[in-house]
Amino acid sequence: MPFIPHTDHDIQQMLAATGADSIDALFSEIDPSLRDVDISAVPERASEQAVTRLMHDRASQDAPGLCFIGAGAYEHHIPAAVWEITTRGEFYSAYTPYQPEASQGTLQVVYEYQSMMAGLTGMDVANASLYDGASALAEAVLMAVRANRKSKSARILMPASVHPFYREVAYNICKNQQITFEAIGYDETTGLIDREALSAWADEDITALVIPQPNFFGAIEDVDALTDWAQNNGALAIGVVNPLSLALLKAPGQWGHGEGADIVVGEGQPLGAPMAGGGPYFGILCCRKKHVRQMPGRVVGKTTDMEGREGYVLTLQPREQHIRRSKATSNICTNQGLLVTAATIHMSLMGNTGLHNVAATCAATTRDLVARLTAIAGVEKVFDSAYFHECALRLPVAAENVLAQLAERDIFGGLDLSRFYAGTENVILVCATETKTDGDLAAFAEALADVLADETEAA
Amino acid sequence: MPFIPHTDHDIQQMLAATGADSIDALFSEIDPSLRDVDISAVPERASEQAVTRLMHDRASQDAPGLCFIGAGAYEHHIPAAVWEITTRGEFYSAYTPYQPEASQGTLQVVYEYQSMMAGLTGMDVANASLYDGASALAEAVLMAVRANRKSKSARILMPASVHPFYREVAYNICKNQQITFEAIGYDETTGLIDREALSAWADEDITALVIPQPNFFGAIEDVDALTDWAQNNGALAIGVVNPLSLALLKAPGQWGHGEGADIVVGEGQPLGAPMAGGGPYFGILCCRKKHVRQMPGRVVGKTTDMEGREGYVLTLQPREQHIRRSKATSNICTNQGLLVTAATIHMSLMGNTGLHNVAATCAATTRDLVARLTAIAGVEKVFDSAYFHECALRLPVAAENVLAQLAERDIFGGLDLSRFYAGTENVILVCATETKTDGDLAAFAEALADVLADETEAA
Amino acid sequence: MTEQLIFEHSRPGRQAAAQAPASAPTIDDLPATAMRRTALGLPEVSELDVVRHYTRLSQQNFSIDTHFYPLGSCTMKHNPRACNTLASLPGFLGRHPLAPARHGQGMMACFYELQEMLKTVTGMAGVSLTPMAGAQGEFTGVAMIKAYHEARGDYERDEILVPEAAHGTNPATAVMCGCKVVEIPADGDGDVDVAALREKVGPKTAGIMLTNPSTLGVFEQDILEISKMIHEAGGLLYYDGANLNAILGKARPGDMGFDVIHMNLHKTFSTPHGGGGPGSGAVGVGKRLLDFMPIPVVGRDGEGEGTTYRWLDERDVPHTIGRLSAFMGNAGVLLRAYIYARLLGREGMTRVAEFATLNSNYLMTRLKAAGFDVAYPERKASHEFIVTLKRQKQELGVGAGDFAKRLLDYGYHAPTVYFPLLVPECLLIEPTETESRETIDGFVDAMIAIWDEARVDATTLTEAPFNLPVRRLDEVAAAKNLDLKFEAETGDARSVA
Amino acid sequence: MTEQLIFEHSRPGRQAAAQAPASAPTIDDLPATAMRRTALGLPEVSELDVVRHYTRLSQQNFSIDTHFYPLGSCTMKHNPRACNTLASLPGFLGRHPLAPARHGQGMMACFYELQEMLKTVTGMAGVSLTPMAGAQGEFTGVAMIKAYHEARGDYERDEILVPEAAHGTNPATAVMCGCKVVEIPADGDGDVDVAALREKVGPKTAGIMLTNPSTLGVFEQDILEISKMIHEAGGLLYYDGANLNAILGKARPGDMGFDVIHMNLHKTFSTPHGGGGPGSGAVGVGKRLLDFMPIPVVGRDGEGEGTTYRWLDERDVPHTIGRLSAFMGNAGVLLRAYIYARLLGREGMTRVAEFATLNSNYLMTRLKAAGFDVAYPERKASHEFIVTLKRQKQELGVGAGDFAKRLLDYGYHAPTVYFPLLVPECLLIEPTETESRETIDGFVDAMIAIWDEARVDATTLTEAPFNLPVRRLDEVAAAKNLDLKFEAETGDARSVA
Repeated sequence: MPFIPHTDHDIQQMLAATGADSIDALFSEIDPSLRDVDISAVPERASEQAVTRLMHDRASQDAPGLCFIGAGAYEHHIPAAVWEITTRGEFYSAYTPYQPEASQGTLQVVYEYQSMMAGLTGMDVANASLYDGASALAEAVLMAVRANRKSKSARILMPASVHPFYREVAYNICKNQQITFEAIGYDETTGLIDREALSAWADEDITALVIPQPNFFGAIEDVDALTDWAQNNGALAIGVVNPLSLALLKAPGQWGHGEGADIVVGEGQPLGAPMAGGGPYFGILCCRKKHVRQMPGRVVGKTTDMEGREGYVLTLQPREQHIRRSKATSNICTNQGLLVTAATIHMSLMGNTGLHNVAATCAATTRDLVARLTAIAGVEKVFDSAYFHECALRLPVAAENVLAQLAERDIFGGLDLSRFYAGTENVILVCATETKTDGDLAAFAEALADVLADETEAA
Repeated sequence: MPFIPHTDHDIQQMLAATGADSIDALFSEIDPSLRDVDISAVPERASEQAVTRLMHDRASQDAPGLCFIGAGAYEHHIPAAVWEITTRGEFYSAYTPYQPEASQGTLQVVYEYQSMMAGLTGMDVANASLYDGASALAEAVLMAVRANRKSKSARILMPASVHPFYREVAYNICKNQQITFEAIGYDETTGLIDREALSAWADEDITALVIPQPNFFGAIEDVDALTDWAQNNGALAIGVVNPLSLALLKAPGQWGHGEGADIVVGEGQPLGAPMAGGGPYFGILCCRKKHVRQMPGRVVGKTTDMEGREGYVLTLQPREQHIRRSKATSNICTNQGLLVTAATIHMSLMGNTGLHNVAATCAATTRDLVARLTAIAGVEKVFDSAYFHECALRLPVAAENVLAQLAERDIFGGLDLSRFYAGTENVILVCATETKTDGDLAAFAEALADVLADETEAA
Repeated sequence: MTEQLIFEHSRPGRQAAAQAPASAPTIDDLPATAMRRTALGLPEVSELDVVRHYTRLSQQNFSIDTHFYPLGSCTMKHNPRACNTLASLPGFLGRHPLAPARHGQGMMACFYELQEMLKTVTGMAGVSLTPMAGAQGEFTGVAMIKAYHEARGDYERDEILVPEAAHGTNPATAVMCGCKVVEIPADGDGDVDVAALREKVGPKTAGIMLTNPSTLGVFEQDILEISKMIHEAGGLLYYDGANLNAILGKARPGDMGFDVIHMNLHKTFSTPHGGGGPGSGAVGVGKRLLDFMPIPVVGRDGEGEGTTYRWLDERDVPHTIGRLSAFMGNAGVLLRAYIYARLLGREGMTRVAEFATLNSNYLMTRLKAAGFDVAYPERKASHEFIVTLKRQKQELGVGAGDFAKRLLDYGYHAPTVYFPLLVPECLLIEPTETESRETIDGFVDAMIAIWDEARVDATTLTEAPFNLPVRRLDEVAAAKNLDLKFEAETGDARSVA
Repeated sequence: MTEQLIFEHSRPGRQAAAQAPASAPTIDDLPATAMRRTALGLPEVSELDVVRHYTRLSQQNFSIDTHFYPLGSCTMKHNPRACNTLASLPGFLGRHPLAPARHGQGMMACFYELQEMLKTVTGMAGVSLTPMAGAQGEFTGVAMIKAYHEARGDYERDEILVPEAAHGTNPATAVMCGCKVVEIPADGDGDVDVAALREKVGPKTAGIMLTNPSTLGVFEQDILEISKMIHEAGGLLYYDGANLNAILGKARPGDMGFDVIHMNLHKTFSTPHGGGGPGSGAVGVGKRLLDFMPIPVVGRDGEGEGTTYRWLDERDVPHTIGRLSAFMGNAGVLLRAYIYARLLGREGMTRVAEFATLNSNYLMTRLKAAGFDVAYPERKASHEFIVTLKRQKQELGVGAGDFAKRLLDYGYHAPTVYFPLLVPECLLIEPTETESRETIDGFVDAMIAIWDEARVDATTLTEAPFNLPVRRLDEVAAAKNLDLKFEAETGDARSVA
């Protein structure tokens, strides 16, 4: 019996101890009408050998190709040590550290993670992670509503330059709580938040403004002005960041002329999580100290034991569901512990210099790619603003077919932006991280030129 | 600097402490003429990212295909747990347990390994492993010369049905020690040791007879008679076994009508080591207790600590080089510790039932394969003897070209026996382990039929 | 035994230099005001520092791979290593979530088949795998119930009934979905008090959230009556899958009348708990809620050789409550659950519940025989049960927390303590099906030995643990003097890169 | 803290059932007398038993990944994890050694390039990667020397000169190759006594085996003179690569006049020590021995895009001493060494010797300053050096072994003790280049603290260790009452399957 150690002898002896005639008798309190279960549609068991072969076959169907898609999930080099250590049984098969004395490994890792995240964002505190970047934004919105006691409107300004899926998720999670989201468009020249549209809200009661940096188009928002605008209008500033970009870009804790952003969220995936078809990733959430008791999720704090030795515990638990129940700050209880472990190891291996080098190399590689692609007739940048490592490019023809043809050549040539934005049928969003070599960029450029030539001929 | 932690500050301070002006000054005792070294032919360093990509590319050139070659290295399912645990840093990056109190993990694993090997072979003791099966045979020969005090000849009878590479290695390692190897041919009908040829040596001083089981052709030797013959003639019986086969076949400790084989060696690879292009594998060496002080290699014994707790240590070290120097039983000091760890975990996961099921499934699968292949016109079994999981088949045409054409279809259809034995140009040695499905066998049979049809047409 | 912080190993200029690009190209086209001017605050260490530090830290954890971990309601069963190894194949790890579906058929086939298997074992009509944890699964369930009523124009239904023994996430979830929580007491046998329930059910009832077996460790005997009552009142039933391990293959929430269920794949399908996550809270729905499932869901076109898989979207799931994660939830966790399900097969799934229940009843019987008080002595245990140490607390001054800490010294992770809140000084004990009789016997021996120790000297328990890297930690001080991050004493660790 | 044997967890009928075929087909065509009739003697346990047991056992090891491990002459440097991860890619692991070479070009390209890099850094004309450990590399070297003389009809040369400080494997190897060992003393500075050597060199001299830097931790200052003397006498020079880490990229054995060299890739090229192996003892040869190299060796045909690799055989290496392993030696170890070499590159290789030497000299300086006696105080340390505790033994009754055991309590693996035999109460200390100054300082502090403890109470050392899973183990009893395997008390663990 796979994963069940009982011998016939054990079963007989254990049943005898319990006084039951059979294992089935242990289920006697379940109504007999419920106990005739047919699950024959589930396949018979396969041996590990058979499943190994099956999964190798399945994995080979998902051959990655040369990937220039970003849009919230990024291919980065992950040092081998990261997952070799993260998947050690002691990390992998432990649970939430309810017994801190038996969980100092996990707890110290999380404390180190919180320290790194606070450092990277320039914020006072970080929690132990949330599910992913999108749900972290939803939690940040709920948190802002709790934290901004001066605002009664529960009105959130949500720019269109925030990742479309993040906007959807935030809406889906918050919509039952009388929170309203007001869309703010983007400037078609710059790809940045439409400041005029924003100004229209200046006299209203606003709970929070969401500020993406870089935004979904990879473009660099004027975060200082936006943060100041929000705070001057009584709103909290919620930053949505790519944590890797913070090795180059101003820390949210320094945004604006006040005390920085109030809450910062982001997708942790670029810090050690493989793309892996979409997850598991982890959501970053940091905030200023004054909001800490409104912060959702687990938090680890340092303390001492009976003999004065330093140690780590889960803290601020009174916010949580098992104590506060319906009054809890959130229903979230798990974090993404294993991903946090990986990220902590990843950031330790990168260090200040390494993370900076990765970020700068990504930026430079994307610039190189943009230069090569825009050298192709009819291909041009859509926006004139500065960008980090993603850029929107207009093709002379519709993107959908071009991308499909590139995929035939095992090149995933970016995201078809029209999936999310009206009037962008010809636009692709491309990204080239530090994983891309000169040869890769050349291959993409050559393939795109070919495909466009064919398309133009056909037209 | 990859893998070197020194900061500029460290270097300055450390040099100051040593009183040297520069790191180069620390090499001042080396003659200046030796210190002008040009190693510019070594490539510049590559980042882990670049090497990762390179190795993925290289590995993809070695795509395994459907492999029906055996001949001393066998494809078996290795449970995922085996190498996930074996490569834990505490096993992977430890050394020989010179400090037993700090090495109980490694030592207990080896003690368990020795116990399992003794159990499987039915022998009194096992050592902590040697390099591989071939070199283990060489060591067994040297050991036999030491152990058989009655024999003065240092003459070893070496059947042709022993793996050709094992014979080569034994000869190459022993040839400088006045040991002579006498070849014993094989019976062309049965593929077994030619008993007549053996009988010719009955009145001679023989130090040891090597007995393969199964032999290189996969055939089952009459080990009882051979062991008795050896021991009746004053020779030691050295078994060379596939350890997996021992789940079906008589344990060497029971061979013959006396006390069984004297020494048993074998290739441990089928017990948890991947084929991996040829290594690392590990050599098994077991013997009867009376020979234990002639046994080469490390051995772990159980003992107690100052408080009476059980623990494990390297023992019988007086045989070894660091004490005995030129009088040591062997110059071997490393074992294949990591492979032993994997094998111990592998055998634990298999247990008695699992290992038996693997062995029987291999045997049955090969029988199925042989039936399918011999159903093709002109393909027939070469020998009429019983076999374990390998079988020699005669093709209607030369094997070399057929195998090359099968390889084009990603089928490695067996070993061309003429590489080793005269007059076998048409013969292939095939093996189908438990990893092969009905579909795999059918694919091989279909491909072989195709190729032979083409060949026949061409002829 | 304790380990410095990684920051304390940091030295300016030290680096794991093989791991990152060797230099930073100059990026001079970004606005000066957008650029970072402060240190990143990461440690500067070598690869060996990192490997050694985190390897040593890992050794300070109890885990399933090293210790018996009978943490009630958490289903700490063995995580087969194959699930990790195979889910980590390069083809899966390298897949971008937005790469074309036809270049991701391997993963999508796994998801589709997992959906189908989960439908079968729960008796539901549809499954969406996207929720990223149990709590998000709960949210999904209640949000669907809410959306269902609203789609019918039934806007008055805003009450969610929750038994008082429920996990705290249940009421918290109901509130997140804009509902009011109506708590329902338990009766003396640990079942829902049906009479009390009847009083609360009515036209405002949106639904009920039930864990079955409940957190009291017993199967809800009146489930069919409850189901009927709720449905007749126009409400829907939500099944909290936290305890699904207890009935897998033996009884199905769909047959009991549940309209929606979440499954903690990290419990019942043995994906790793990972020190707190990632989890996975896949949801199953009855026919009524099929059109409300969260996306993405994987659909299948064709049969046999020509089979292809695609992402279902709003066109396929017209009333979907939408997307709850940026991409496909915790995809890698789903792969692990799929692999586990294939390794178990149908017979194995039924055995999960059977042997989890056998182990639980055996352990309960043995502890009872040793004199311990169980909360519901007349009931059969489900996959878990409750011991109350009220008597030990009164007689010896040692409670559930003290037994828990002392168990750590004996090399056993503690059961869940002080939950459910209904039972004083309680230990909620869940051995799971993957533990052997010998391990359970060892745990019983430890419980008896600890009780004996308490009779001799209570401080052996109240001051425990003694044998771990740290002694008992001061959680009150931690909450009072919040120290949530390392602050370098000198500028060293935070110097500008 | 100690762990039962896996056999003690065994129960008849228990199984890790996912791992093996579920049943055994009947094989009825084997002769009855050939069949097994006795139990296999394997444990019968569950997957969880196995995972938990071996995970816990692993935690009882000191290792580089968890502890500073300054074991002299063993080069316990950091093993980069990438080497393991990348050498374990499915394409490499799945390759059958006898599959066609054109289906193994990836691995063969790595081997060829590794051969080339090793030639360059050692200054040799050819490299064969096949020897499976240092001792087999030694054997290979001496066997080639023997074969060389014999090929020239020079049958009288059967003496191998070996300095008395050499590793014990050197004389043992010489004997395995049918040679006589002539030991050469060291002079007062730790160098070979050249005068004594001159007396032993002659027409019977087959060659000399030198470790340089020697096991005394110093570079052989007269190496050029020795080299000239041996060559003039018609002998060849063999370089024992055990200490190659000390000079990598800084000086080359080929330039010193060595004709053959073995390299411990598990030392200098950081492949894992694995608890005792696998090692790798690749050999390099000068022009004279090119035709004698052991096979297989990888050759290259063509250039650029058209490059292919093939196995060289007897036709390419006409006087080869032949094959020394069944297939390609420890191929997976070679892949790890290749990856490491690429990660280091040429600059990194030179830094290996530089920083290993810096660390060693720094550590030696600090210990001298703390009052410890080093064996050759006037010499520079190479990558290692010797402390002698003769004085502490005389004055306090604590020797090298006692310091070693007490160091374990402090969390440091002990240096090599009582080797080389020439120096009484010696610790041979090799910090390697991958350790930080802080780690070395911590070790010095521990040495000082231990000496202080000895002054207060010698038993703190002589009864150490105190903090490990076991106290000091009785090695004498182990050798006297040999217990080399588990014997079941009942028939249970050995019952017939």
